[in-house]
Amino acid sequence: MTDDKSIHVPDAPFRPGEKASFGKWDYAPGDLEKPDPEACSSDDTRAHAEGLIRVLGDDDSRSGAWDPDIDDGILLEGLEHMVRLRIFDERMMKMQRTGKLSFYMRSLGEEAIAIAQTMALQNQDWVFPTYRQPGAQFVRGRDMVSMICHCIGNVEDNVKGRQMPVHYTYRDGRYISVSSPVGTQFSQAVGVAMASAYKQLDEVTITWIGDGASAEGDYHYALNFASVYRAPVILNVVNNQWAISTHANLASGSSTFADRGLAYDVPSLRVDGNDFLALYSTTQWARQRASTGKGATHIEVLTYRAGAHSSSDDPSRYRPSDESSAWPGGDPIDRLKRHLISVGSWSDEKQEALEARIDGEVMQAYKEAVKYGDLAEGPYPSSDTIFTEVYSEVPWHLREQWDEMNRLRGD
Amino acid sequence: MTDDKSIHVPDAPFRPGEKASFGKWDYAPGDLEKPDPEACSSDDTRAHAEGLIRVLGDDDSRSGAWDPDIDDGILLEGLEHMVRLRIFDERMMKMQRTGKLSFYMRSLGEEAIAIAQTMALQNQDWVFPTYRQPGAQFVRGRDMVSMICHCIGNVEDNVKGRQMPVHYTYRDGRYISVSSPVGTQFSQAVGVAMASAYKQLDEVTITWIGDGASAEGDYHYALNFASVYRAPVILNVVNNQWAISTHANLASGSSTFADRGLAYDVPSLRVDGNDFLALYSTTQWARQRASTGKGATHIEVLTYRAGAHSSSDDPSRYRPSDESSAWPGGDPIDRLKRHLISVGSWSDEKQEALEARIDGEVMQAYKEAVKYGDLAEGPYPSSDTIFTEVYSEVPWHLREQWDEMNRLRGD
Amino acid sequence: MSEMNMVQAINSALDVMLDRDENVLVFGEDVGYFGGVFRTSDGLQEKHGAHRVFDTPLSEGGIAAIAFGMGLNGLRPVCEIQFADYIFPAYDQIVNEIAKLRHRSGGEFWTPVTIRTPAGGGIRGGHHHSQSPESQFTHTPGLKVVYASTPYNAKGLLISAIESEDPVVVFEPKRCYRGPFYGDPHNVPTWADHPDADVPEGHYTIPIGQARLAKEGDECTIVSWGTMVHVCEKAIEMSGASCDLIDLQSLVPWDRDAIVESVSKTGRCIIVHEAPKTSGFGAEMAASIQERCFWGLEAPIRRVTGWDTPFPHTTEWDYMPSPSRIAEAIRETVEA
Amino acid sequence: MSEMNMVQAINSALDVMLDRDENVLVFGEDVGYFGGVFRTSDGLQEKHGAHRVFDTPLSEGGIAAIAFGMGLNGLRPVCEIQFADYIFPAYDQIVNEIAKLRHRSGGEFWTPVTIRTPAGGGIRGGHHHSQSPESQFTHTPGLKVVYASTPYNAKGLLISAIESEDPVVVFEPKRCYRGPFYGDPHNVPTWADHPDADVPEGHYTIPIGQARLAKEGDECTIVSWGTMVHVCEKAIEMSGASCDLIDLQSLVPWDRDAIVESVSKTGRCIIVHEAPKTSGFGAEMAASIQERCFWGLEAPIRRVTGWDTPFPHTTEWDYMPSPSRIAEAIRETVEA
Ligand SMILES: Cc1ncc(C[n+]2csc(CCOP(=O)(O)OP(=O)(O)O)c2C)c(N)n1
Ligand SMILES: Cc1ncc(C[n+]2csc(CCOP(=O)(O)OP(=O)(O)O)c2C)c(N)n1
Ligand SMILES: [Mg+2]
Ligand SMILES: [Mg+2]
Repeated sequence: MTDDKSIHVPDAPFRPGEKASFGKWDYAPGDLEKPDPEACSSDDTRAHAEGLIRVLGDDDSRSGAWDPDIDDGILLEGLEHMVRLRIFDERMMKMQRTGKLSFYMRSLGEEAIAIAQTMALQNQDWVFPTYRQPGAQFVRGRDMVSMICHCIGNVEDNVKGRQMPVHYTYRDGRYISVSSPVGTQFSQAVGVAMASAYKQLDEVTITWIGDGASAEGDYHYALNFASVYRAPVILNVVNNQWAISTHANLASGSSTFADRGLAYDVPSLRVDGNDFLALYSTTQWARQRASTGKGATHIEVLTYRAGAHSSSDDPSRYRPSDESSAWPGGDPIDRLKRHLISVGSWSDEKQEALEARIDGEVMQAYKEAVKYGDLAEGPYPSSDTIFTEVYSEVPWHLREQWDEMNRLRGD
Repeated sequence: MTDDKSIHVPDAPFRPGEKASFGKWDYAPGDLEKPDPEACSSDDTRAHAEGLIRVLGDDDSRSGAWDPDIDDGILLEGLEHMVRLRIFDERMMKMQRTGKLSFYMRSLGEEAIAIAQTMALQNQDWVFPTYRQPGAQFVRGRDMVSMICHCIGNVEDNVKGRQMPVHYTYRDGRYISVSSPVGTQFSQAVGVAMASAYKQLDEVTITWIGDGASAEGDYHYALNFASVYRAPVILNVVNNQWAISTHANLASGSSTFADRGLAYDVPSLRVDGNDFLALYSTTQWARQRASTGKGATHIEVLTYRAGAHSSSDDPSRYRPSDESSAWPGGDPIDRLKRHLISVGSWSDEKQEALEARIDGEVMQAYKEAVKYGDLAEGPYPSSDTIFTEVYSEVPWHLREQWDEMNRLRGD
Repeated sequence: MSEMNMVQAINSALDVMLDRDENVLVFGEDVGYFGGVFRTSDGLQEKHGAHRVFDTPLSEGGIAAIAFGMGLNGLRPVCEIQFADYIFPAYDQIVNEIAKLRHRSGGEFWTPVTIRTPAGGGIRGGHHHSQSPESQFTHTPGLKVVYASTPYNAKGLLISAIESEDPVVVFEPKRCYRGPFYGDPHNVPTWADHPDADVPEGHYTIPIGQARLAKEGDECTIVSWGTMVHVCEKAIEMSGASCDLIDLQSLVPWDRDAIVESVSKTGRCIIVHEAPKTSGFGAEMAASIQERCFWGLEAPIRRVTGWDTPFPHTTEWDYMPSPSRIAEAIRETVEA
Repeated sequence: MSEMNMVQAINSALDVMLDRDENVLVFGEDVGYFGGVFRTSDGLQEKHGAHRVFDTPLSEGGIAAIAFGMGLNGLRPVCEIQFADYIFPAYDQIVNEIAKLRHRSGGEFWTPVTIRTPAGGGIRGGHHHSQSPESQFTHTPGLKVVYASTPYNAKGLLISAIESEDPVVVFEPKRCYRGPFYGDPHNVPTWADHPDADVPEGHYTIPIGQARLAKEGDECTIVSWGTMVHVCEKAIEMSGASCDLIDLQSLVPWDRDAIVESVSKTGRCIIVHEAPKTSGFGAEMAASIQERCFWGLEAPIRRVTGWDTPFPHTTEWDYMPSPSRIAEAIRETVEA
């Protein structure tokens, strides 16, 4: 469509009606060494920023320098969290379709990311997510009933009906409130981390940004400030190929996202985002850097958004509907499951039982949550919540408007 | 001062009372090859982004692959423009000190940059400067009287007394209006270039940003958009070591500014900013890329701000007062002069005569300009100019306020 | 003429202008291949080419910046900010740069950028998909600001904006994209059979600076814009009072004559908007109208607005001015 | 007590708070080693350490973002935006993020950021070193906004801001850093011997939300803030009228009681500010005051403001409200 002498506008590699084929990863487990996290310079990570760190191979075995030293118990815990997230997402989508909640966003295909990465951290570490990392809450022990109440926006919503679904906040788990404007958390996280450094606490902050959102100024601020002040922060770009309908090639040229970090003198890694073990291991490595005063690590998490952008989106309008099955990264849950089976720690039967149990738990949580109200029927948080917590105390003009609202409500 | 476990705050390499010593450049002319501008990838320029492109050696001779094929006539013209700019700046500073103008910013030590780079372009190319590239106007033939009138803000100021001095605009020379908010022009220039591409014209846009200002979001937007749309633009970071009192190490880690471009897949060069020939040659190379549809080039111009930030600044408060003499890049005017003398095209006598002639020209321009008013005495542009050109036509509310002002003036 | 909803009317305005003027370019996040998350540019890339209708990186600041440059270099860029809530990363480029270029350069350069953005609440968007930040643009000399309310004026105002030599910010009430909203979330009419859904297929304009008398009456003047125009219609009905309902359409410059004329007639005035009260554009309206109409006013000018709080999600119907809240203000004002 | 100019008073506020609360950090462009381009943090890095008082990259958006994060994680960040004109790259972080965190998180998180910024004209700064963008922050629920006018209130308001649990934007009239300004550029007094230059060396506060009666009278109420407070003082003298001069000090929340009380007494009101008229904070004042005081008003509320144009360089004295322009408005209002 574009005349080459005119504005060059890149298109997505595949569009509806075309056949998606990505080929195989160029990198296999073992291809990349593991530099000493405390001694390495950003230059020492060039190969890691341009390559792809993997641990789980195509044959489901684990190998290579990045294979983390963790036992299968932890992997089974991770598997359970991922299964829980997937089932939870399915249930929420069903609720959305029946009008019980207004909107939803799934993590389909990206379940490993926040779960493996948060498990690789300590409990005192701060998690500063986007809407695509709800799984971290399971790791930090959040009750599903409370999560569902938020999504419905009922009386028990701890966000008090103020934000759209999936905009969780969970202070007890140091999981910081999700904000809709994309990118803002990335630079803010550097400030959270600087405060930990100032207080000389062994606290690390982890945050994520999408491939699309990396085009915002906040991405640049985050890398620059993190580099200058050596903030103890882990800066992840989740490159899931798409920003709604816009392909990641509008966010980067042919260089990788991880590459960007090197230009700020921040050690940078590129990791298979559907490989639980590789995610765990790179995050541990980054945490060690941060907690020993070596500063930030930048990680590109290479993955694929297998579902629609959100419940409002229809990806068949802009990409082949079978594109996700052509993705070489596979399904993160299946891959970990197969590995655990292959080493004899797990079985298809156990997996089935697990899924059935969690399905029951989710169903039960759902039933309990709707007791506190649903979107269609209420009860909703009181509209008093419009006026509270705007400021630490209610100033006179809000008090007056609040009274006016009460009068109109007939209170 | 900083506890290493707390926030790490980098300091400048040298502070008042300390002895500045930078050593010598690691790169000499000839160290770096010249890739084919039309065929090269960003990766092919990695050495150029990390090294330093030079043509004029420490012995004042020119050599290496980047030695541009231009004759001494052009160099003499460049020398004359640079001398003119330096003398012009001195005169303006004197005027500022005597209250004839409110504020001034010199290009001291950076004269080669805009002059060599603009000379390497075509007249139809757009120049989108900061306050540190006034020299481009000489290349484009602007009358000094008109420049001085702007700086004084008198009746002949083509900016009509609306902006501070040094905020030139010169449409005839395709020199786009300078804006105070730093960085904004960098991303805007990409749009200017995209429009040229859209119209399929052989027009290139050149722009600059300071080391300090490269921390603004606009820097990131510029590189990303230029890369995505292959805009015919030349994106220069002028790394003159300082942003007012803030050292460039607060804008980059240990990596170079040029390095940043590679992470956007934009071929990137690092050039000795006090070397007229190297500037000329790299800009020609970048122009060839742009005008053949190969897109943007990113150039780090390595230099030193030899003067104060502005007439309001006193650098002795934050850097050794002799720091500039320790700078290995020398003085761009001296270097070119010595080279021309060494090849027999110039002499000290000719230089003296040139300086005397230009001194006279500047003095005469100055005398003519103040005829149209100066800051202390006026006449100023009419205050009617407050209301004109806010919109393409004057809307009723401005008309009403204009009338009110007239009434108050007793018109 | 043809019946169009607001999305179709906007699409038609873009299409007409892409056809008429080869300097018009349309771009923004998801605007190209996909046709926009609200479908306002649906089909335009296919028809006009990817060099004229295209996707951008997710960067509002970058979008505004390239628009600045394109406008300066002779084009007529029309860019979309996906939600008005996301216009703030571009705020510096808009208020410090785009707005001031003509003036700062002594008239040597200017940039006729059009920025379209869906604004306002009523779609359960919560905090960051519901804001109506028009007043934050009205304080910036050099910018024009318009706010559509119907398919007819959405198209006419947008064409005027694109043809304007000045930069214009165009707010579109997303709640009304597919139908007018009368304040009852359970009643979701479409634009079918609405008189203002009768939209010419070709080129026409609504001059910037002109208000629209949506309803005539003599007891009170109601000034509003965007979604609230329709809610006011309902409220007037509920109040039983006879009111002039003025759809402001343009905020900068605004149609003072029309309003002064109406208030001189009615002696009473209420301004209704969704945005928070403090420093909303209703403040400017009230301040200006009392300045002009002081001696004829029979009651204080009232503002019925969103509360001075962020925009909520589940409780949005208690936030947005409702027909009954407005009707009560009308009754109180008429009786004062 | 000790005589201080406004720069010294601000420096003292920062110093006092750095001493009292180890969670206070001070940072911004050129704020650390150099002590700020206006010298407001002079000597503080040396005294309190570079980990508490430091330079930042030239990135207002980044500055606001790290302030957000630090405040969330228990600190009290006090950041400087070098000129108020340069606050806009941080606008998104301030209005969408800092302002809304407490509310959006159901009260689980909040960030008590203080943003200091020199504002206003009168220093030949032209377009981009003279703006007074306070009204663009008053429309954002969750933010508090204050505007100093003297050394005494600059220190007292800044300490209140730092101690506030809410984010506060603090505007400082740079024209008054070294002396009050009475509208005559050729007469450049210092703060020496001015009563409000008598500033306690230690800790004290001026509550946010409290106005100051700068002068008492009974014919007209003048409401102003920042540099214009002093210009109004001169104008009142020129007018010969007896006026209440109210220095608003806090814009959000503002001291309505003080103003209503005064206007109830005088029956007349003029609001004076430097920023452009349309949607300036004067609009909110006029709209609110007429709402409350309608029945007692004997003349329309006037606004004397900067024009609806960018701020000029050489002709700035024709832009900023002058004593004679204000005096004329006073006379006309008193005679109306
Ligand atoms: C500042 C801003 N601009 C636009 C949007 C609308 N929006 C929401 S998500 C999204 C795409 C994000 O893509 P990406 O960053 O890749 O994250 P992903 O959804 O793929 O996880 C857009 C454009 C927004 N929320 N915030
Ligand atoms: C957005 C913005 N923030 C702050 C300033 C104030 N300021 C003017 S120049 C300058 C330093 C610029 O340094 P650099 O970009 O390195 O350019 P140089 O002066 O060295 O040429 C600053 C902070 C500004 N003009 N614009
Ligand atoms: Mg994505
Ligand atoms: Mg510099």
